[in-house]
Amino acid sequence: MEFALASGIGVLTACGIYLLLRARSFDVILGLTLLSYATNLLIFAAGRPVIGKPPVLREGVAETLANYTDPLPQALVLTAIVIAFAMTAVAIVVAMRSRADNRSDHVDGREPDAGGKQ
Amino acid sequence: MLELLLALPFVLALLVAILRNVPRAATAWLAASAPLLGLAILAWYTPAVMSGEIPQVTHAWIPQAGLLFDLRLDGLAWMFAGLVLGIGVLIVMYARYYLSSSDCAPRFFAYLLLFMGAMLGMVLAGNLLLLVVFWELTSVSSFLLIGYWTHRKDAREGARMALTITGAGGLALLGGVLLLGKIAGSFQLDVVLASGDAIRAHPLYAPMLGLVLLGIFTKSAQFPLHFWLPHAMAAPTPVSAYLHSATMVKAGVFLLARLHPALAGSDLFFYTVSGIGAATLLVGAWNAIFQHDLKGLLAYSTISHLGLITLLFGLSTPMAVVAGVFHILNHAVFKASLFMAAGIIDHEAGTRDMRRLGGLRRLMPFTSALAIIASLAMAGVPLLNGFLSKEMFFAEALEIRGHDAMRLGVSIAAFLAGIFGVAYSLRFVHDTFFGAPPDLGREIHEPPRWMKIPVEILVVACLAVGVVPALTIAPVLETSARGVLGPALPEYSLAVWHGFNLPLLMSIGSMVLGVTLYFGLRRLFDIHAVIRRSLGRRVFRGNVQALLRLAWRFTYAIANGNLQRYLLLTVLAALVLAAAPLADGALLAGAGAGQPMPVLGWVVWAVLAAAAIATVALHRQRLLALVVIGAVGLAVSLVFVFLSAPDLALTQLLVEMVTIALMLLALNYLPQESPKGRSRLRRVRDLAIAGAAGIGVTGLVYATITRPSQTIAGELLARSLPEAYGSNVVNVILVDFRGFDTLGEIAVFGIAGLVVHALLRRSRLTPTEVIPGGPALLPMPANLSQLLFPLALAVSVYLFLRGHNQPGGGFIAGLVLAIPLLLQYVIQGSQYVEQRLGFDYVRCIGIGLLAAVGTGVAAMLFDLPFLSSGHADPVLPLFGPLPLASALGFDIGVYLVVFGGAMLILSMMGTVKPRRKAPPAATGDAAPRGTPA
Amino acid sequence: MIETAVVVAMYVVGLAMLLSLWRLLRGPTVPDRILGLDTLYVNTIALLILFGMHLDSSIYFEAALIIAMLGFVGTVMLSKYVMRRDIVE
Amino acid sequence: MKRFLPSLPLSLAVFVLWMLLVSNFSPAQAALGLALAVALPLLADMLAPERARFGRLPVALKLGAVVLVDIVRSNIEVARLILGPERAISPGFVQVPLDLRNIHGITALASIITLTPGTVSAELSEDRRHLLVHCFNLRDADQVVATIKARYEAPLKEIFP
Amino acid sequence: MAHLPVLPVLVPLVAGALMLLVGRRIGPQRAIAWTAMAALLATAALLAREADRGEILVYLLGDWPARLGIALTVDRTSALMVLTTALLAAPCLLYACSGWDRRAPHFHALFQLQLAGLNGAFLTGDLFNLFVFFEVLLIASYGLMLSGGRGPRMRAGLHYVAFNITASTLFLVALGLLYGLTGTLNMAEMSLRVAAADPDDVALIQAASGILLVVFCAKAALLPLYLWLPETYSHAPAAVAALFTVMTKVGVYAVLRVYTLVFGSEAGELAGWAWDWLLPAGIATLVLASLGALASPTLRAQVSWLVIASAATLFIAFSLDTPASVSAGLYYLVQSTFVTAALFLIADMVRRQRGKAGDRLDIAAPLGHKAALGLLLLVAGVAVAGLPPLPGFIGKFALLAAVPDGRVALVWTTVLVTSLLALVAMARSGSQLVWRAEAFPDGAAAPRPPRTAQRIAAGVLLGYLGALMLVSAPVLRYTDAAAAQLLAPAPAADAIRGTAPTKRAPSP
Amino acid sequence: MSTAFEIMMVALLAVGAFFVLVGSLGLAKLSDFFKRLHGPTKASTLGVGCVMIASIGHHAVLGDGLGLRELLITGFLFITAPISAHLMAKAALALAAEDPRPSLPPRDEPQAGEGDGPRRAETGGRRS
Repeated sequence: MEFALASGIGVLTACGIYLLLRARSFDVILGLTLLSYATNLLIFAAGRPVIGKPPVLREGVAETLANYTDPLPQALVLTAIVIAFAMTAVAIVVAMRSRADNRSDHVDGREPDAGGKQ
Repeated sequence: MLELLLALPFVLALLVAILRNVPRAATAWLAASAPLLGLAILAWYTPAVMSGEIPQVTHAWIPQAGLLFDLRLDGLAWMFAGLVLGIGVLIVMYARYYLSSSDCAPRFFAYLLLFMGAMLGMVLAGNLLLLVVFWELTSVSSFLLIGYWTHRKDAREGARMALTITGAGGLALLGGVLLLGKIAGSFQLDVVLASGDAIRAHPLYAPMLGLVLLGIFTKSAQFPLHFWLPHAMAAPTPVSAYLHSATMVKAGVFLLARLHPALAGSDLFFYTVSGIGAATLLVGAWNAIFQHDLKGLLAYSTISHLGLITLLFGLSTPMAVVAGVFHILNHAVFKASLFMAAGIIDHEAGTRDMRRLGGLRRLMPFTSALAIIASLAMAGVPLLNGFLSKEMFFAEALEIRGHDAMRLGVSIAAFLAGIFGVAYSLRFVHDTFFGAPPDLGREIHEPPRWMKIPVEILVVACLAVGVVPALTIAPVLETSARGVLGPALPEYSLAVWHGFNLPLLMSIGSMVLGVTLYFGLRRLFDIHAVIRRSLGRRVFRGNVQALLRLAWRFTYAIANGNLQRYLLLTVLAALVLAAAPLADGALLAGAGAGQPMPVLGWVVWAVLAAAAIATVALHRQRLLALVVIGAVGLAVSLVFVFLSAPDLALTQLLVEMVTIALMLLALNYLPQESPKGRSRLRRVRDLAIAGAAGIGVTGLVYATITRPSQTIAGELLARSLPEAYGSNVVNVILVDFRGFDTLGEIAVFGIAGLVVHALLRRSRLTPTEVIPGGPALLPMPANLSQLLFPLALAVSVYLFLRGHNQPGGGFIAGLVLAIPLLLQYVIQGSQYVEQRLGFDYVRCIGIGLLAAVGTGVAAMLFDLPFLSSGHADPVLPLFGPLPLASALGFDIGVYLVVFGGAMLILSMMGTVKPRRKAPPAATGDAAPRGTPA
Repeated sequence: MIETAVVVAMYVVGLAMLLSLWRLLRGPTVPDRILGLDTLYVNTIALLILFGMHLDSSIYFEAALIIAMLGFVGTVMLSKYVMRRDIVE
Repeated sequence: MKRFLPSLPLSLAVFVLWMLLVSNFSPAQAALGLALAVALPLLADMLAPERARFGRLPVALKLGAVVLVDIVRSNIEVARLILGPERAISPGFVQVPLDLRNIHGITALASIITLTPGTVSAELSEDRRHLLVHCFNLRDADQVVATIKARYEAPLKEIFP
Repeated sequence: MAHLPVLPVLVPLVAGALMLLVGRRIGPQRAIAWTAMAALLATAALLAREADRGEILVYLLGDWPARLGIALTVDRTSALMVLTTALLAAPCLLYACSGWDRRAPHFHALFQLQLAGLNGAFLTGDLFNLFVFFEVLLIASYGLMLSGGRGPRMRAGLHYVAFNITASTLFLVALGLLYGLTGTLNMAEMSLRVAAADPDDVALIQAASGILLVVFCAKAALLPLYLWLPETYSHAPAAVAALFTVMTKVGVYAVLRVYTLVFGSEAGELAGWAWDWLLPAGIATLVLASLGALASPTLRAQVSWLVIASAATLFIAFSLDTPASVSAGLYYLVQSTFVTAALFLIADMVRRQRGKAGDRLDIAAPLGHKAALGLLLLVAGVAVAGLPPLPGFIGKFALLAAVPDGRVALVWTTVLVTSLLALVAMARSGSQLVWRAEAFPDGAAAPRPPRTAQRIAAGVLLGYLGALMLVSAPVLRYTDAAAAQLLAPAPAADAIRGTAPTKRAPSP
Repeated sequence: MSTAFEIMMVALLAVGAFFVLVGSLGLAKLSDFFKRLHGPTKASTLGVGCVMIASIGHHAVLGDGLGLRELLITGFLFITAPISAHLMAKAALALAAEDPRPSLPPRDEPQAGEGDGPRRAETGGRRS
């Protein structure tokens, strides 16, 4: 299972990075979204997740890591998800504005063949 | 008192600069008062200094770094201070009349005083670092002075060249001084001067000497760094007269004298300094002959004389040092007067070009007489001060011991320089004052009375020193030479007549040959036709241009404004730094065994991987990519579900929905498709990098999570219920253990809302594509969503209230509140919703933040740290016990901020107004179909 | 017995998910993909409930509830985008 | 009364939902549920385009039973078709003219049509007089329309007069 | 007083939240902003005084032991950073109050939240909390930079945003790995665990911290990650760009904090490994940034390059890893923050006085109010080029003096040569902008003079430099002590771990 | 726990899973969007419904007592499924109107004047 988790994260990372290196703002933002999935899973994985032991305390079950999975990475991931969303929102609005103001959705604000060096 | 002496120029510079509207005469008097008062103070110190005392004051500045504010007035400093102040007075007086009415006098005098102060500080400094401080200050203030006529290109260029060269020297000097301080163990001049032997024996002596000499040589315009000096002649003449006779260029030789006891005495010093000095002496003198500009001639002559002084200090015998100090004085006096005379000629005739001048002897006889006397002093004619020091120089050149080749070389150089000196002095005199009067189209007459007085004073000094040196200059010379040499001061006599000896013969010979050379050259060819372009300047300019070009090319080849490159470099940097320690296969050492993988897990894995890869494959068709990425999000939440993270699964699901909404809203204003990237190679390269990163991350994660965990989380589990009163530990961490994180997180979320609001509030954007027709009417979905809305709100309240004990909580509840509302926007249209349900989302964020912070602050009232949780169990009649945790208050803040933030973002994006006029079709975008509604 | 049935049912639902995924990736039209995604969500609800039975825990109920309640929002928005481009008019 | 409880069924729905959610029938939860049952419909009412008026509600129970039975029946039918060869399926659109004028009624009808497998309500004409229904397997358009009108629309007309 | 460490975060946070309640009226916004500013200045000063007693102030948020919750830790360095930020923010705010705050929606709220983020990043002792505050300050900076802007600023903004999100993603990757390997997020606790790490884990920890280093260097604009900065800073509004000068320092600070505490002298096998990477990178960056300053087409771009150069100088100073060099670096950090900020303000004033030519260096154009602007530019130029007597020189020579013998040749050459390049660059731009200014054509009125608030703001920043020059000795004493504290992290780590909660039971 | 209960549970699960699968199978197998649209309806009604009832029974007997919460899921699905189906159909229709290639009926159905008689749409065939 660990390998599946790790390789899933790897696939997400690879896809995210490929898109990150594209030239259009929307593609870059898609890449960042994929990357944020990858990082969320990565942090989550750092808590050595197990099946069926959610960290919600039940009566009569000893409060140890044997009975519950590590809650801390989950809290971190929650924070990270929220922050990633906020960042995505800002990035996409900036992309919209940049496209509107610069008449191109190329990340550099100009079409590569039209602009050339500044 | 020394502090006062030093402070005077600075204070008055400030005063002059502030009092801009007083008459020019008052400004000049104000400016002159600084050197005058300074001279008075100096005079007060004179008896003490002459008797060998060294007045000194020390203040701490940065004692731990060895930088003390230490002023020290020994003989050398006394002599230089006198020179700086004395000539300063005359320059101020002269400048008062020199400056035209269009020149801004307060600025000039302020700069001049600033420079004077810097010079004074440098000569008075008793701490080497302090000396460097003032040294650099002279560079800066001379930059301002040289560039005073800012409208002239040559002035600006000259100033920058001077600053560049002397600034570079200053930095080298800083390095040298730091080394010197390291070697000597102190930056105090007393200590350094006393430890000469230790310094010379130190292994770092050579680099230190190199750096210090670089500073000295740049400042005193030594070959091959001399070329800045002639270009500094673009300055107003008083500036040239001051900087290039008594002060700026003398700073270099001053330092040579100052550090002489510490540095001199090695072969390295001897050969370098005297070699460079000799070269400068000859190059300067030879070039001086071929200048057409009066000031240019004087500038090259200055270079030559500075070479002479340097050479003398290089020779390092006590007598040579005395001669050097003596020549510093003499040169200052005659060169200042010559510059002033040149200024007068320029002022009156309107030109300084010797090819156009001539016969001035008849038009301005008095000035001519003064100038001729001064130039004879420059040529070293007997009965003038120049003769005396030149005689001493010849004598010293012949006295060199132990280095026979050097003795021959230096003697020949001295003799040649003497010849050249006579020749260029003659050219100065002959071309300017003799011959036919020029026709310059203007009346040429004697300058104002006061303009001549400074020249007169200086020429008289030349004569006085030349005729009766023992009565005039001897005590000064002795005092100042003792400042350098200390008790090692040799016996010498200052007299015009030393008998008929070899130096005298050389003097006479050089004079005869000089005259012959000048007239011979005239006879051979027309000197006036010789244009000598300054090689140094060309090289400098070429180098600066090349540097600029290089900088430009380099900078914009790297920082080419291409985000892809920046991101690529970032990814690569991370790859390299992460891979470097694992290169030797340490990755999998220590990895433990994993858990078994259920088949269903592979299904989720397949969904995840397939959807992610499909997102990449489809990314150019953006809408499709968005649909597919939704499946990635779903798969990720499934992973969370299976691996025991219900809160995360909920959050991920909700955020996924909001993200899709966000992207769709944005996609309306972006092209629907990405054009194909140009280069296949680049795609392959990116794929390779992405693949490497993916494999790397897989390896790192696998290696990490198969190791045993050492987490502290066990303690969190154990303390969650008894101390934080919540059984959903994730939520307890969020609102209690790590509530501060959450506070930051909601701040981020709220700010995101504000940023989107700020960016979209007033902007008008054009949708890429407008489908004709009115807004879609969706009566049935509207009706059903009506039904859904209150139910969803109830679920939201439910999730919020139970969050502390079961999956849920403020964040999830906030989104469960926001998404149904968003649905209303989508189905009913924004106008409809906002008219009926007008929330001020911005305020909602503010209140939420305050609620969260307020809950935390409440703990402070109980003397507990911020965010400490409290707990109460009031029993209400009828309802029974009501568990209340303060975390609930915090969670309310989260709830409000998340709701407000999400809705602010989405509603702003949903209500962007279309631009009134469609912009011209952008290149690369799909042409808009239809017309904006 | 029940336990086995639950596990088998989970596999069946898993298979259903893969089929939906196939449609999602295959297309050919955008509504087809939207439909695929929507079905994926519905399948997920079933899977979550089954998983809750499998673990004998009601902790995943909320997730299923949320998907049932709000999972269609994505579908609505995507469909509206296809229709109008401007999802909030 | 209308002012504070704009829609009694909705309030009831909220209350039931709440009690089901908390699964805890303590007085405190009941009170909270009641409070929400009052507050949330008020909030929702602000957005309501047209208020629903209810006629004979008991008919609804009967209709519900009919629909449930139909769902099961047509589910089996559709499953059979899906598993069988695709050639056997002949889909098609049908225009259902509406007698219902009430949007709530139309919505309910459209929902029922969609929920029963084999038919999906695709579009409501702008004048709300026709419902475009897609049938999975269309043999006789008239019969389909008649069934819909008789089985579903008639009771709905009673519920939403 | 007991709550002092948390106030630098709370005060601006509350002020920012209040801003949202008062709506768009500028008057109350300014009132809140200045009240908060005054409170922040007072707090920062008190904090620095407290920190100078030499003890580490530990503030346990939520009264949890440091390893369970989040602890704020105040040592001399973090107090110095907070004070610098507060001192910098006041003139920036003043400058913005001369009109920009009306044009940029939410300016005041974003400004306060940015301060909260900065202070949080300086004070926190928890790695994940550091991430959170990084994000707070970054997202606020996006808003500050882009609010009210258009065109090229949007393009620069897109780069800035995308780049920083990427860096933040890497940050999370590093954090996840570090947590997975050490099981804690508290830096003090982590330092203990890193020091006692299983030999098999060392390489992995190193890889994770390598990624972390990339993140910090990206924020601090170090080679090869600095390329985003000139574009961003030169397109930001003046007051914001001036405030941003402290943001690169956050990255530098983070490196200093994490790589002295967690991977510092007591980290066993990992002790100080980061410095080996940073010295060459710092040197290369310094050279390239100086060339960039030389090549800049506009004054603001030039200043941006100088910001990079100052960060690079700091990396050099810190990577030498001796108390004296770290101390010199801290001193240099403070002064370079002020001087580059002042230059951004001056550049903006110059730009406004030159009509269409803006701050472009290759065009000669008339310059209104030449004397005052020229003087400001001169002083700032002297300071930024590291000429005496301003603190730039003091910082530089303190740094040079602190270079250990083995590195003298390399570091000295770099620092001295790049100082010369900076000098040439500043002389070039000064003479192009001020000296080459033509007279205004007849009939054309000179532009309106810079507002008093703007001039005062720039003057205050330069005044800081003057003050810093005069009180260099005590400041350097402070930084000496701060450096000693940083380089001997064991007592700090013990203090953080050992601080007992007020009411709760300590961690076993 | 009686055998009858067990059998009932297994049956419910089997039926539920079966319909979920059939729904997705239809989605994957059928050739035309409107045909496919019918598949998932099964999953969301009978499929999920049966699983839901099974779950209620499971939790009531094996778990922590009777809770009817699962009913809510079905309830919500009954509200939301028509919305999404309706909108997807509309989207497909809109796409067809915009791009005449796919085999979908024209958008401008005759509405008034044709009388209220039912009318089979001509183009809704299986042309793909």
